[in-house]
Amino acid sequence: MNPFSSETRLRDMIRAIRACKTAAEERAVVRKECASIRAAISDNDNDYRHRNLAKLMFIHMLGYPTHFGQMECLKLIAASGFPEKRIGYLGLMLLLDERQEVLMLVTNSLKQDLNHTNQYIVGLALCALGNISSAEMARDLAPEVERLLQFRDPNVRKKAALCSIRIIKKVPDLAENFVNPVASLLKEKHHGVLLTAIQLCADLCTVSEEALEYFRKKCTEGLVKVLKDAVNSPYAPEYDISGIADPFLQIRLLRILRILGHGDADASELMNDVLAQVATKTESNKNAGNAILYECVETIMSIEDSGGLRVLAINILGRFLSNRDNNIRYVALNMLMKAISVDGQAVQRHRATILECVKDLDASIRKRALELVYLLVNETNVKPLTKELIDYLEVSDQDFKGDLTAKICSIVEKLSPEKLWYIDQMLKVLCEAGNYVKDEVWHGLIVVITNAPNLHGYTVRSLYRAIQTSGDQEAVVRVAVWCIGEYGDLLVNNIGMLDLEEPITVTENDAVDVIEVAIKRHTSDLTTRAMCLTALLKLSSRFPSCSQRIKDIVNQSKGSLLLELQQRSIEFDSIIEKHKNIRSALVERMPVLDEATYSGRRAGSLPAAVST
Amino acid sequence: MIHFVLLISRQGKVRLTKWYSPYTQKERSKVIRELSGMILTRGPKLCNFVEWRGFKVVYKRYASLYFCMCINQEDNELEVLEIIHHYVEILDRYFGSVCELDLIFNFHKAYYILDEVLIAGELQESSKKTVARLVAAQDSLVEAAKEEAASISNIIAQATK
Amino acid sequence: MSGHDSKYFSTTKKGEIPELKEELNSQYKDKRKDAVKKVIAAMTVGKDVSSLFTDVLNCMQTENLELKKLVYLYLINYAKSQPDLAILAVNTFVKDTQDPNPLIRALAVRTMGCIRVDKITEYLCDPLERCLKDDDPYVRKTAAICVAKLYDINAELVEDRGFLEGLKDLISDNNPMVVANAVAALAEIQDSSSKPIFTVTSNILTKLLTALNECTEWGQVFILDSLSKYKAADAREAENIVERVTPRLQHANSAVVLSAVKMILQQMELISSPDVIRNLCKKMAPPLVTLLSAEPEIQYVALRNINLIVQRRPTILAHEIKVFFCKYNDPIYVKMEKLEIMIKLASDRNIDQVLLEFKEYATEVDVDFVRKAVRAIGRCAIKLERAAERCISVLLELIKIKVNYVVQEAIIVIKDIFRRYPNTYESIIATLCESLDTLDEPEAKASMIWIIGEYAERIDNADELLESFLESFPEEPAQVQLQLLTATVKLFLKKPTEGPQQMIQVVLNNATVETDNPDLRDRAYIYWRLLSTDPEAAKDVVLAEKPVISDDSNQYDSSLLDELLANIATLSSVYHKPPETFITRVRTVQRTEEE
Amino acid sequence: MAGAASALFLLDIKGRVLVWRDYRGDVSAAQAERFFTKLIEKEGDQDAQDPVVYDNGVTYMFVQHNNVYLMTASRQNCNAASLLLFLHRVVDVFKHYFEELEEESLRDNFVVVYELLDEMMDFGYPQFTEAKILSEFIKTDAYRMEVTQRPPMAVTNAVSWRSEGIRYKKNEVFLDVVESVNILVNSNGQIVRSDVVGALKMRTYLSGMPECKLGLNDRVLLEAQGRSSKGKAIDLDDIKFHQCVRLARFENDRTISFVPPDGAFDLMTYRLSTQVKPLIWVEAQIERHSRSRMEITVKARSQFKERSTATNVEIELPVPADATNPNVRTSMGSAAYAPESDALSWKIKSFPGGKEYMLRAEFKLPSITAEEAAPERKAPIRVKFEIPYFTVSGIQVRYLKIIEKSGYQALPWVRYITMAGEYELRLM
Repeated sequence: MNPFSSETRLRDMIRAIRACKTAAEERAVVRKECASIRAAISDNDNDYRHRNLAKLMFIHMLGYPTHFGQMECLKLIAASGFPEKRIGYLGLMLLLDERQEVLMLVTNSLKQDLNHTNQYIVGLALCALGNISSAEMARDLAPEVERLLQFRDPNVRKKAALCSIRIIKKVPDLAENFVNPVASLLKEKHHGVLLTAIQLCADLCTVSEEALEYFRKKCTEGLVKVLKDAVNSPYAPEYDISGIADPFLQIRLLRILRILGHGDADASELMNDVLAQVATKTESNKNAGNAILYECVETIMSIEDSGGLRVLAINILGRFLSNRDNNIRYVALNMLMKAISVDGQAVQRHRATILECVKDLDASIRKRALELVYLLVNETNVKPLTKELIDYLEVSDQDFKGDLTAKICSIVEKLSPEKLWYIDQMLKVLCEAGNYVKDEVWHGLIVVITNAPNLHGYTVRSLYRAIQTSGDQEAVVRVAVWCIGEYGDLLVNNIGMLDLEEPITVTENDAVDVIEVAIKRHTSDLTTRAMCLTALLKLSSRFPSCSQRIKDIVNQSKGSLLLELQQRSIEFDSIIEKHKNIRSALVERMPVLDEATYSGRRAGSLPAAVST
Repeated sequence: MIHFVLLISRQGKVRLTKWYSPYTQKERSKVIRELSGMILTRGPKLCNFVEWRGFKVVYKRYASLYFCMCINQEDNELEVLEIIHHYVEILDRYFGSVCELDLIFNFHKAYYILDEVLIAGELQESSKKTVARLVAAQDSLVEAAKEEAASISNIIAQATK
Repeated sequence: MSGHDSKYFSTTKKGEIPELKEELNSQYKDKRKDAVKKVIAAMTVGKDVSSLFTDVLNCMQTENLELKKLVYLYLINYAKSQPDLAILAVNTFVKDTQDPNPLIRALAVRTMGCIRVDKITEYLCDPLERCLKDDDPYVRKTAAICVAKLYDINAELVEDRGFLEGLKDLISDNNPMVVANAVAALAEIQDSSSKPIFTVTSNILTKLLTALNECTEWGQVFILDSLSKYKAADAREAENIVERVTPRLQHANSAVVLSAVKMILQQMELISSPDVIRNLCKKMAPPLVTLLSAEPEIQYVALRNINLIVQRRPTILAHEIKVFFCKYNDPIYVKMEKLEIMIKLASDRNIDQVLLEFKEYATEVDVDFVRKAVRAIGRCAIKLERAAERCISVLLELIKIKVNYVVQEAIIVIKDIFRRYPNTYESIIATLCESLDTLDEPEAKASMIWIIGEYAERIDNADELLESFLESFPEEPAQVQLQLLTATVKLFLKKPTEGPQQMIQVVLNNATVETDNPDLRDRAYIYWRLLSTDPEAAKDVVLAEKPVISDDSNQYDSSLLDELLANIATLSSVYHKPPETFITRVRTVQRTEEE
Repeated sequence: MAGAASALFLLDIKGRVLVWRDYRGDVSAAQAERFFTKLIEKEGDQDAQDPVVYDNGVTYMFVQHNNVYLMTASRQNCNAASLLLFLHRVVDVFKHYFEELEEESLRDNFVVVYELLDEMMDFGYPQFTEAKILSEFIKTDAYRMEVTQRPPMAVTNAVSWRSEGIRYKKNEVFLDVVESVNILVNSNGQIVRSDVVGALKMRTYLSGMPECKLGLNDRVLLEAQGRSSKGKAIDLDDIKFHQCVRLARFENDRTISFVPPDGAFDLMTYRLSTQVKPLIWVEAQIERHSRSRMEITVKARSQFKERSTATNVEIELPVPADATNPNVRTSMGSAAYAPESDALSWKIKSFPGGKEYMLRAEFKLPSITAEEAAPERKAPIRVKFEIPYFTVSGIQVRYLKIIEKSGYQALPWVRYITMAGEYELRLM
């Protein structure tokens, strides 16, 4: 009873589906097929169960519902033959996942199969359990798996090891049961077993501090030796990849050594030699070799300080960064991020190259590089770096503008040497990409502006100019509207002129014009319009001669469907009309939000910007 | 850890999906749509990695097929490229010069092989030979069962003649 | 990694380009033709075959029309990247424009206009001049469009060479197709120029109306579109024009119908006789309704336009609301637009049936559609005073089904109903409050908070309800924060007891020193100052009488509507935005594109 | 308001460019493709997307046909109605040329596709879309001759839809009057909408340049001619004519006069918005006995005169998508489960007037429900039927005169038929 003995029919279905020209046609074919499968299921048809399940798997892969076939997997798994079980388990893994309640029904079958005499059936069960086990099943079947770590056939042992990873991820408190068995697996020669045992070991270390301590004490030396052997092993075709012996094993060894060496000088000391050997001996003209070097550099950066090794690592980094292969450049940027805390100077040397990467054609590289630049920027280089980035903002891809803007603002905010520069840079960014900035950016800008009394006049005039040219950028409009409302008097009287400024002539009516345009613009959103109303209220007091005109504009929102606009308009109209006596008191300069409080809160609420 | 494996054709058709982390059906189709949009449009010289929802997707194109694996931020992208290639070489050996049609009509075999390469999103075996041997052994178990069934039905047929 | 992968799954061809090069230079005609086809095929799939420029160019001089077309196609594609080589094609072009076969003459002049290389344009002038006066109308109609092409590349040249006059002459051409293309070209040129180049005079009007009867359907669209700008001198002329245009309403081409509708609506502005207006409205209704039997994409455009038309002339479709009821298979974009129009056409007479429909839609599966249906019920309540009660009872029924997004949507519209009919339906507040903790959308939350603040004196536990929001104040979106602020102030003014007093302190503190949102801070400080300087004034200001809202807030203001109606059938009428808001002139300069 | 398309794209089902014609050089294929593939990817369901989309200064308008998208891009305020309709006409032209328009036929015929795109549109302005005339001077490979072609007169003529010199041995005209009944019944059993859309479908096989004149029992015309016509005349609400009909003439004296295109075309369509009694009435009752079993009982009644008979009646009853094993009994006709449309399809070959038939069906449903089961769309009952020799409106062709200078005689063959259009009855 080969599950695919009636393969022609499966093939026919696949052919029929492939022949469909449109999604609608395909849907029709699939639905018909599903209907006949449902009919077969309902007839409890044994002969075609395996074939129907195979079809359902294909249908499932195309994204159609197959819930009605889930029970069929269980039936096949419960059958006695290997062929039925094989397809049943495959179906189980594809059609179900840990969240389905039906899955619990399979626990018993799994338990039996884990104890089966046929090692391949044991293998199927381990594989299924490892791929889709729920926490409950993990708890129920952990003893079985633990036992299988000592099974006679290595291929079952390796599967059991990976299956254990799933178990301890689902139920971390089972970790300790696995520590001892794993320690003995680490001494094996079989690559599959070794590979999976090391992985399990690494996962145990992350869930259990005790496990980490245990492995550090008992296994570090042994693992160093395994790595040494691997590096120096003679040519073995079975594991060779472009001249390198089992890079997968080497990489896993380097990773576990990193975990063991991190924060422990003794363990680190033990691995110094072998790391140096890997770093110097590994060929770097093929991907496999580079993958090892990449892993090795990371390990060197993570373990306890050894100056000599670090130099080696930094050199590899430099080589990677200047590589023509984009993959290598990408991982180089990745590594530089980690190296920055270890050797900032070394990373700074590559600044120019990194900046070029921000403008790379490849979006992945751009994104990595931008993160890196953000970490690189400091008081001394902030000005040139910001200039470069803002210049680039102009020509960058639409898709990239959001990320780029956020980072520039963040840099300017963090490292601005003086307020004037800060304000100038932010205005540039807003004019270029004001539709991409988040609210906290323009909120923050206003906090800074309010805290710089000597620049109020300058800023409001700059904004007056900016809104003329960049009135389509929402953030520019908002900041300008707010500042004109707050500092309108400084605008029309050219108060607080800086030496570098050209005087401009702005009448009170001109200032009101700007607000009126903004409130009437079709594209203005609720926030902008609401801000306009507040600005108008302020101006009605600052420019008494415009009071009537302002009242008229304010009045137009009285019947607005938008709550906020209606409420403001009614209140402000009443203030302008009936409460002139208190009006100026209500809108005198707003108390300034203390910058220190503000940035303190900002730091508290925002996670460190690194690697998001 | 590998969260999922996707095989997408140049035409955007899904040829294989394997999920090692739980995603609902809806999320799965969304993931596939999103990623095929991102990956199929990338030029040939760009790097083989895309950053996506805080993960990285490593992909590699073989003629009309894109093999994609989604991994954690801190995982080794270059190694995952090797894992992809490892799997492809095993497929190639198994099918004898594998082509897209092999994977379409024998999709279940591609899954069987993948199950010998990865479990729980981790690499299981670095020897292609071992994988090939294990798959062959299981295939022949199936063959044997088939023959046995055939002979039994023969016997029954004989007996009921 | 690369290098050894290609063997998997692959069949790559190599050396395609050199092979093609060889074939292009073959001595056999057929082989050359096949080769050019292959080149075009490669170009079509996006391969760069620009390196074959000279080889392809060599095939240009041929008697074979098909081959010539292919070479021309190639030229259009690559001339820009190889301007110096493209010059080599000029001679053949010029020669072709004098070919005895009109097909070739037209082809040459059409193609030359597509090659946007300055140096070539110069050579285009003489042939173009000839072609504008060609004996064959097919050549003239092509030349007419070519003037517009040339203007796009080099406006000055067109003006200097007097092509504009040539184009204007074509308006009097005896061939309607030539007239139509000339009008299209002139209209486009006028659009991109600030100088007055082409205005429709009554003389031109007559000519165009005559051509209208005879030219192709597309030509009719060009003519109607340019005529719709014509300002009739008086009502009589307007009526005359309308009379000439109304037969177009019977045309099977829906674009012709829409453009005719546009023109009639424009002229109607000048007509004052109610009889004439009534009659015209009656005439326009059936063709507009029939547009809804067109392809869904056309229906969509029609619906967007009908939306505008019924804002200006509600009577036209007043009796036709049923045709806007949604069919099962309507694409969702058609359904959404139909809903919009149903609201506009809802009246006391038909509201019962409309409500039944809305209710049906509100239990559909598409979330956006359901939301819109719920909102539609509310908008009808606002619009139709006599039906308000029925609408509200439907909304309450829907709330009872407890589908989260339906409830939220209902609360949003009920808040508007309260503002439309103060002191009428507050009895349902208790029902609304039951859903309070399921609200997670800012607009719904804000609406509910507003309701609590507005009716604080009638809700016994208003302070408790508001207080439940205070804790999360810092995390709420600005919209909700602002409503919370105002609602708390109202509560405090209405019930100045200890609880509200404490609450107002918390809110004011949160909205001033604990936030960096300048707008929220302003708003809070103004309240704060108001409350501390003059509590009585505060009452007067904050609790001031509200004007009742009306439903015309869904209507465009008159000047915008004028502009949109003048743009019927165009994108502007689809977007409901004036053209300048979405047209960004890029002219010839294309942004550098990779690939 | 002048405006035209910048480019026209033919895209595959995934939004990738198959063939494109650049008319203005200001929208690139790469740009359009990037935008459109993203659009498709965003919307799992393509129906959800408006056919007019704006992105970064460019408006894209598209229609779908089989596995092909046809799309224009424009940077101007162009005539959306005209361009979208043009795209549909392009579909018609391609269908005329390649039998079926699909990805493969475009690929196989890309040379002709380019030629057609060049002829049908110039600088983004629609020019000429009469397939029959186009095929006189743009030939597919199979018919391509070495003789140089010239533009047919028709391209620029006032009669742009017919060429000179057509010859038939036997001159014939077939005229089918087809009326489609559209109806929408809500779940309360109320008819919320009903109308009749009629079409006069013509097939002409006439020589030369025939002048035709059609006479209908149009009340306006008959009254204008002073003929009292009790009962016989009808009101046609909205008449639309093929471009061959002289509209001004019709406006003047209601005469339908025209030079017909050669072959098949729709001469006119009309609409009748008077409420009609549903010709076939269907009622359904659904009972859900448990999570896993449901039962439907359906009654269908013909509400027209006994002397007429509806043929090919098909009643489509919606059922849940994961239903199993229908068990159906009918008093007439046969019923089959049609999973491809999640429906039970009840077919009755012949359904005379004044009869009532019954259907009863039982379904099983799986006990496991679909993950995050989306509520199923509430599909209505849909009905198809044809009633020959019958029109709802009572329209009659009084005469069809054909005058050609050679003076031949050609008699028209006229047929009448009524059929279901969009005929929907919503379920409870």
